[in-house]
Amino acid sequence: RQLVFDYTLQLADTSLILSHRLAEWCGHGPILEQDMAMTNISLDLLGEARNLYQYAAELEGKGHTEDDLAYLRDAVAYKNPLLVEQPNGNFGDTVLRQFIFDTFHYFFLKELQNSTDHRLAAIAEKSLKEASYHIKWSSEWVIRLGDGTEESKKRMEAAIDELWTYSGELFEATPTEKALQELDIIPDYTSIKAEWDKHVAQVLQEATLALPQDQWMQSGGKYGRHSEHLGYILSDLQYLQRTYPGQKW
Amino acid sequence: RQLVFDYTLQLADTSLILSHRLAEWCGHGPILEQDMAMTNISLDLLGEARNLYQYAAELEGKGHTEDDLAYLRDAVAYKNPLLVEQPNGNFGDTVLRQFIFDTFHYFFLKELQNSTDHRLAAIAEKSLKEASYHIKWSSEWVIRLGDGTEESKKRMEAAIDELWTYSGELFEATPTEKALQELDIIPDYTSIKAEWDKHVAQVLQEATLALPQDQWMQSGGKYGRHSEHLGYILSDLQYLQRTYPGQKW
Amino acid sequence: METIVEKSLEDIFEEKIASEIRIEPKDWMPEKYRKTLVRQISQHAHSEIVGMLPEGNWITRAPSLKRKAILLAKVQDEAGHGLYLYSAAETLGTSRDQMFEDLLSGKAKYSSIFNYPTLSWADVGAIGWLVDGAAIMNQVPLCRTSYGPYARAMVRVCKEESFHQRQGFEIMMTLCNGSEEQKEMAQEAFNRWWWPTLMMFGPKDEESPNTEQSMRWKIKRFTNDELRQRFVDMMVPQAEFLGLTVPDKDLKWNEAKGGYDFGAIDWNEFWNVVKGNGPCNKDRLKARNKAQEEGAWVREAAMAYAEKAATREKKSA
Amino acid sequence: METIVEKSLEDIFEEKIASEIRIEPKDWMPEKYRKTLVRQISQHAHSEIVGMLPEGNWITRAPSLKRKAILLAKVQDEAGHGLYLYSAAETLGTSRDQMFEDLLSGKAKYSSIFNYPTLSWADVGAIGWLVDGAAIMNQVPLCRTSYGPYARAMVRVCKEESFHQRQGFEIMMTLCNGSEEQKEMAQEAFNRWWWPTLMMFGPKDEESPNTEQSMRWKIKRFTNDELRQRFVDMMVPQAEFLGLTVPDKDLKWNEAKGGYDFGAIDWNEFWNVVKGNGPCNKDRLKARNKAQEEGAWVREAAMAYAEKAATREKKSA
Repeated sequence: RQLVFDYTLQLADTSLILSHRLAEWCGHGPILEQDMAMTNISLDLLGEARNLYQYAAELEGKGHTEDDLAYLRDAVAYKNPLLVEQPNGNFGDTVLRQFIFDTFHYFFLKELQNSTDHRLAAIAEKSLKEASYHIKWSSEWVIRLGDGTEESKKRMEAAIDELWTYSGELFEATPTEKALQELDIIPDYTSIKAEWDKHVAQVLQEATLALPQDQWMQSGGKYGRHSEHLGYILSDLQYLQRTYPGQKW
Repeated sequence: RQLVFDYTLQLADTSLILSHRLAEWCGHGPILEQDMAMTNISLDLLGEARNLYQYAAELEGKGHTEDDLAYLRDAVAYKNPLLVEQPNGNFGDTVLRQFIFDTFHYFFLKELQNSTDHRLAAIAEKSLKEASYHIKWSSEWVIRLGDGTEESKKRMEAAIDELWTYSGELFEATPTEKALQELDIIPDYTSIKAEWDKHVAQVLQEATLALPQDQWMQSGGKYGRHSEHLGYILSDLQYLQRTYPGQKW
Repeated sequence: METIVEKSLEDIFEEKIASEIRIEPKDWMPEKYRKTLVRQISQHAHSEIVGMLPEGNWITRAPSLKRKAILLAKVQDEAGHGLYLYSAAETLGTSRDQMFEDLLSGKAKYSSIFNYPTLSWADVGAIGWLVDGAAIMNQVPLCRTSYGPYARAMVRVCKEESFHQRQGFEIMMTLCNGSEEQKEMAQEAFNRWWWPTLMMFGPKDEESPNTEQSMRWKIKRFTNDELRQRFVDMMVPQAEFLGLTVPDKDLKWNEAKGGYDFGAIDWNEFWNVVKGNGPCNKDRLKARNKAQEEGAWVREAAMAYAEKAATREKKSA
Repeated sequence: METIVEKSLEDIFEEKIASEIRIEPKDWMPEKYRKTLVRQISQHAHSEIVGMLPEGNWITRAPSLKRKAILLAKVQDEAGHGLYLYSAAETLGTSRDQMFEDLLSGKAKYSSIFNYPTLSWADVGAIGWLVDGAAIMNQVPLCRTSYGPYARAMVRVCKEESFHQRQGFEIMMTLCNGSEEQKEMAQEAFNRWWWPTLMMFGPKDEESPNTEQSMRWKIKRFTNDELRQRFVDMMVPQAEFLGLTVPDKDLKWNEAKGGYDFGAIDWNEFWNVVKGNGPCNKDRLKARNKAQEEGAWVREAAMAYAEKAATREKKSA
């Protein structure tokens, strides 16, 4: 139960922080339609995060709400992987960050549907529909920008150079994750990694972008060892709850 | 007493917010020596703000500390003029913001030394020494950048275009200020404005920059009607005090 | 010969207007009708797009996950409204790119209300309640406007707007039923937004030269002052219900006219903001210009890719 | 002939070293001595400059006005140390610009400790207490280093550093005497910084090939392992005093050697961070490169103005 709680929180943090980053684009996108698309994905992830926080609050059984869990924990208590807290950069950076995540997310949710934890399975099933739209959106944009102009290709190469190092952590199981994998509550990452590799290779090829070489992978986020970016996200995110504690909004 | 409290707080907010903006440069300046110079000015203003908050806390007489006043008021309670909360922009923007403020600050403190409020007079006297260094620094940089390269001139022109509109508020007396002027607690702004005009004209001429035409002046900050920038400053500034209320640091 | 045809076209047009038949894109219409519509619709579209910014300013700081979701969805709806409206204007022969350019250069206007800053969370409530409320008051009659695509776009817009207004009212209600600090926050926001909202209905009738023609063409259905009066009459009881004080000491019920008398509007402020001197005019245009400039490479790449893809398809066909 | 002169110069140099007489800029010195010094001093200078970033990350979020002032002043001192050290290195014939370029291109190194992120306010305390503590341990002996300008710079640096260390200790003490949350914050920071701090003394003696020569030249006065042992022996009691647990289950007092035995250092991590794979290597260089690029126009303008001013002066003279 503690394990499921910890892990559910980790998933919730992941969706919330990525949703938050995408929401930063709202009103500032390069094309009106894509502004709306990013907000859509942001909303989907926010919805997923809320479902997960609600479940986590129940598992915890201390009468906390989804908002308590999201708004009253400091940076080191957050357990999202480093990838999702990386700054938006330019649109290409955002697209690539999304592509790395969406591909993982899609194949992961597909497996999580079979979880012996029925609640997680149900959340996965619900989110999968959305995730299949996300992976489509970000794959198409990787292709479009990779195989677009010379400038857009260069930017995508720079984005890969910048963000690839955060892809490994998604598949690196923490002790909590390992324990849950043994209990069949969450899927093994090996097969997901294989599917991820395949899809990513395919898309990059179509995008005329080189598949990066094996390289050093950053990790730490799942253990609460974040980049310096997360603190600033939280000081905005939590500002009102912290400033006026215990109020209804 | 209430008037002096309100006004002292307004002065304190002004110095604190400008100090905060300058501190954002620390470690990111264009030249090591100027990085240090900006930090110096930031420290001077922070020191002035602390003296003022301490005095305000005494005037208020509710047992609040300098930190309570700085860290526990929300944006609309802050009374700094709009100028000081404007984003740093590039180094030229920062220099010009500083030049507009320093020139006011210097001539203002000179007069405030004669305040019938001895505490304000003492704080003014103490800060004046520093302010005379500030006005020298920013005037010299306006000249250097205005009469430097074509690019630097263009950037200074853009900075003037951007920031001039916030200069008027410094000299616009609120009802509180008018009342205090009648009590000889604070100086009349007319003579200060004349000295400001003279120094500014001189420096801009030497900088080969055109003196801006009369134009619309933004105001509102002294009434708590700020730009959208202040909220973000405060969510960082106040984050720890808000997150862990009532602790010693 | 041509004059005769033109005349009869104009007669047909006038007849349609008179008998409340919608004008459609392919119909003949007077050049001034077309221009008036393009100006009004694009201005309306720009307002939606620029209007994303003040509320968007609170997305990262919304006080609960639920409020954050609602706000995000609302701002997204505004982008959607912008899209409908640009499409409606495009049926009149002006491209979205052209309209965008006019917005970014400052040539085209947008609603001045969005040149005021959002300074607290209560502003998000106040905008939903007051600004969307005023917008609906303006827009509901536009669902019956004489130009078909515009009228149809407005039907969709109005449906969503009234939803937004309820959400805004709900935020205000929550604050007004909350702590002392929250009530103050709500009142303070109300004080700042009340007068600018009244200005949203535009200048007084006697200073609104286009109104008459627009009403004859049934583009507009009510005058500015009529709509403003209706708005005040609707909002004052709502403010009372919330326990908020309307920041107008001259406000009082006028039994004779069956409506409220209210204080003088500061038209200097209005014209000043229209001229570009509002607190946020510069920031708003800067934000839009930045988005446009930084997005240029994306639009170019998308176009280049589409061309390549089309060529490839042709070859393989 | 020349060989003889050279030899005698080398003899003089060696004699000075032997009798603890400082080498000064104009003195003859072996090329390798010069190179070693330039590398070490510039690396040290770069560490001060890059070291501004992790602590600077908390300036806008410092928890009280007093702490904010202290932190600002501290980070400013680091810039000052950078300046002294660049000047000392310049006496050896390498320009600051050149050294900067080597830093920005990634060619020159800086202390790996600054490639770790600051994640909580306690990190500011931990850096002051541990990292500055380790720096002092390294630097105090350098006040007696054989190259004059370096030794004199270090005297000034060390004075300020020990002040910083006290401030860091004070932050930790305040947290450890504070609420449960604050204590946890302090412990959590301690856990993250302890091992990287031990790595600051450099590789084990047997894997530090330059140490021997540097010691012979009296650039270095103690080996890496000697300094590391001293540091552990000094810090463990301080941690106990603060009520913090050293995150090393193998740590225990060794009566025989009169010092602590401690667990194995993860040298993989060390070399990995040195190679550029630390959590913040990229961010640090990016921040410095950004400052440099965005400041280029300022430096050019200052130069152009100085030239103009000089010309004007000449003319008027």
